[in-house]
Formats: sequence, C-alpha cells, structure tokens
Amino acid sequence: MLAVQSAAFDPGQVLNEFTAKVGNSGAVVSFTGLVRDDTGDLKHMQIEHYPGMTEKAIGAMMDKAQARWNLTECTVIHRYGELAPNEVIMMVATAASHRVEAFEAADYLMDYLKSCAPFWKKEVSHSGDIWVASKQADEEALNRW
Amino acid sequence: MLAVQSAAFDPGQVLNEFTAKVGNSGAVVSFTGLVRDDTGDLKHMQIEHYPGMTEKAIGAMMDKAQARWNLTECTVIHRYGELAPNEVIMMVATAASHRVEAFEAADYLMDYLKSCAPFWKKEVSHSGDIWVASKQADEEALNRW
Amino acid sequence: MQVEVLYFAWVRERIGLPREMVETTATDVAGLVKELQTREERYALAFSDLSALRVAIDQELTDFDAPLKGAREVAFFPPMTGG
Amino acid sequence: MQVEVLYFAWVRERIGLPREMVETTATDVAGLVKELQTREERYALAFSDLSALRVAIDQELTDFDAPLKGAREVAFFPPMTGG
Repeated sequence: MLAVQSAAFDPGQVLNEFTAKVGNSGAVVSFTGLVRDDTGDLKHMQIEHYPGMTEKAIGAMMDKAQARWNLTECTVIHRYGELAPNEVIMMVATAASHRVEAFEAADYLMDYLKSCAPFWKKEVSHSGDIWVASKQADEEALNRW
Repeated sequence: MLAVQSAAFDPGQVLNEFTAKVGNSGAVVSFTGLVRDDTGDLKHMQIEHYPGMTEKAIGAMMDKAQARWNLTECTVIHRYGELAPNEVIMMVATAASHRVEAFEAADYLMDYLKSCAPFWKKEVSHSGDIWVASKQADEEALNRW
Repeated sequence: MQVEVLYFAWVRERIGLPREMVETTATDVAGLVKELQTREERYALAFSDLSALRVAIDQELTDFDAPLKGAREVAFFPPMTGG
Repeated sequence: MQVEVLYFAWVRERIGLPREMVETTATDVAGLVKELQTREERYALAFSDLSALRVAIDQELTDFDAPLKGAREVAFFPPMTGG
C-alpha cells in the first residue's frame, strides 16, 4: 500500500492493519518518522513534493524491495504540507518470513525515500525559514544496496 | 519499558504509546514477531522462559543498546505460554534522533533476544510436538555487534 | 520544441513560479539550462550551481547530459530530503 | 555444597522435573554435570551431548568450566530460541 497525503494518520492503526494482512509472515518491521525540533524554535515543517513523480518513484522502490527480500507486504505512507513538531511525517512497514529480510527491506526503503523520492522539507521557524539540506551521508547510504 | 508476560498485547497501541513519549526523536523503529505456521499443521506455539533471568538478560541488552546508540526510548515486550498461529509473540521498539541508530539498535536487540534471552519455543502440531532448534545463523549474527 | 519546466523547493522560490511552458532549441538538459540561465537574473541565480541541483525528465531522475528529445516535462530541484 | 539445579525445555522434559536441590562435591559446572550423568538413565540422556546445552549460574550465562563456588542456582537448557 502506498499513500502520499496531507492528512494525518495513526501509526498504530497502520501497524495493526498491516500486521493483520501479512498472513503467515513471522516478521514485521516499521519505521515512523517524526518532525524534530532541535532548537525549540520550529513553528512547523513545510513538506513539498512532486505529485506524480512521488508515487512513481516510491512505487519503483517498493517493487524492488518486494522482489529482492521476498516481502509478503510492504507499505509506505508519506505526508506533505504543514506539519507541527512531533507530528508523524511518514511510515514504512515491511513483512517477511524472517527478521533479516524485513529489517533490510525497511532500511533500504528509508535510504531510498530519503534521497530518491521527490520530497523537500523546509523548517519554518520564528527566526526564519530554512530548506533542509540533504546530507552527504544520506546519498552515500545508497551505495550500501 | 520491559514486559515479559503471558497476556496478549496490541502492537499498534504499544507503538502509539511509545511514539508519544519519545519527545524530540525523529526516528522510531519497531519489530513485531508473529507465530508462523509453515505447514498448516500447527495447533499452537508453547513458549517457556526462565523467570528472573529473562528480565535480567533483556534488561542488560536494553541498557547496552540505549548507551551504544544513544536511544531516547527503548521497549521490549515478550510473551510466554500458549500462542495461536498469527498471534503476536513479541515486539521491540527503539527511538533515536536519526534512523540509522534506531534501525541498528532494533536489529541488535532482535539478534540478542533470539540467542541470549532464555526463551524456548515448542511447536505443538497435530502430528506431534517439536522444540524449535536454534539456528547457527542466529548465534553467528551476534558477531556483527 | 515545447517543454513544460517545473521547479521545486528553493529553485521554485528563486525563480518565482512552480512551472512554465518553455520554447527551446536545446537538445539536452544542459542546453536547456544554458537558455534558462540567460533569461533573467533570477534564473541565473537559481541555476548558478548545478552540483546543487537534480533534474527529472518525465518524472524520472536523470542527468544534465540527458537528451531532451520527446520530453514533455523537465523538473529542476535540490537534492531530495524526504523520509 | 547445596545448589538448586533448574532444567528448561527438552532438558526439563527428559529429566522430568523443572528444578531440584542437589548436594554436590563438584567445584565446577563440568563436575556437577558428571555427577548428574551418573544418577539415572534420564540424566545421562539429557546430558549426553553438552554441545547442545547451555548453562547459567545465578541467572547469568556461563561456560561448563565455570567454578561453582558461591552458586545458588545452576540452570541447564538448550540454545535459546526467543524473538
């Protein structure tokens, strides 16, 4: 399941619905990303994306992960728009027979979402607005796969 | 939070309660382990543990994970007793500022839970009972850390 | 040829619009960028450091030396920061 | 000395009880195992392949050459299979 949406969602509900449909898989891994406010100055995070390309790019990552780790299920939900500190930005869930596959696939999807899905984050703070810079470590993380 | 219990629990609720208390951490990883029934023959999984040692061993793993990956929060719940196919056996959740730390810590905790927490699983099937054998790959996985 | 050019994040902010139709004689992305750079100061600014930019043709990530032939949509944006 | 010996999983099933107090003159785990092996057939069976067994003293994993001195509780069990 893939959703790119502005609406908030409930990670626990997503996890339970996901777990209910993984059938005979023994291992479910989830990643939940939250808005951090390191300085205490953040008003909100503004997330922009490229409608159309976002769904294509994430769909391609999910297909690759599904095939490579033989996943039974795989879900990605990513929000865009205005998000307050501590709000849930996104979630990934993977299910496989064994834990190694579920962990690796979730890790892979996160690396690719970071650097290959067309999302851009802007921190809107009391002291001004800053586009979040990509980290070299994030682009380099792709070399792991 | 550490719980060793026979009672069922709701992974979604655990994830949401966990996420609510991680404060300014950006990354939450969860692992949920379910009872698999590969043959369709399983009546239930019987899980035995060593009360006292279980809590000590898992507590020590959690302390190590918390320090090594600078986790803000860390939760382990593991059930014992009689579990039906597809029931939730256990859950691990980790929270850190960044995804790499949260992933590695959850992965580490799972490896140690598999091989160093005193749990033993017995598959009770229509065709007989079998104690689940440990896998060499599981013991070898500890060398990663 | 005509191509729709899209801008995202600070590229969109510097240029001041999210998308526009562009008439171009360029054969590749780099040629299109050269044309855009000469338009106005705000374009020159947005395209001053190509190493800070990424490009997609028809919603697929590609390189600045990719041919434009057949492209309907070319998007310029900074490195992505999702997740 | 007296020590409480605990058995888990198939070790418990083979021996037929979960725990018992044992009077021992052994100085290490291996010595205790030797004493237990000579008790009865079911003990000999349970302890026939030490490579398939793990041991904990006072709820800490240890080795078969660990000294028993001061031990209150010694547990024998197969490799663990949690998670």
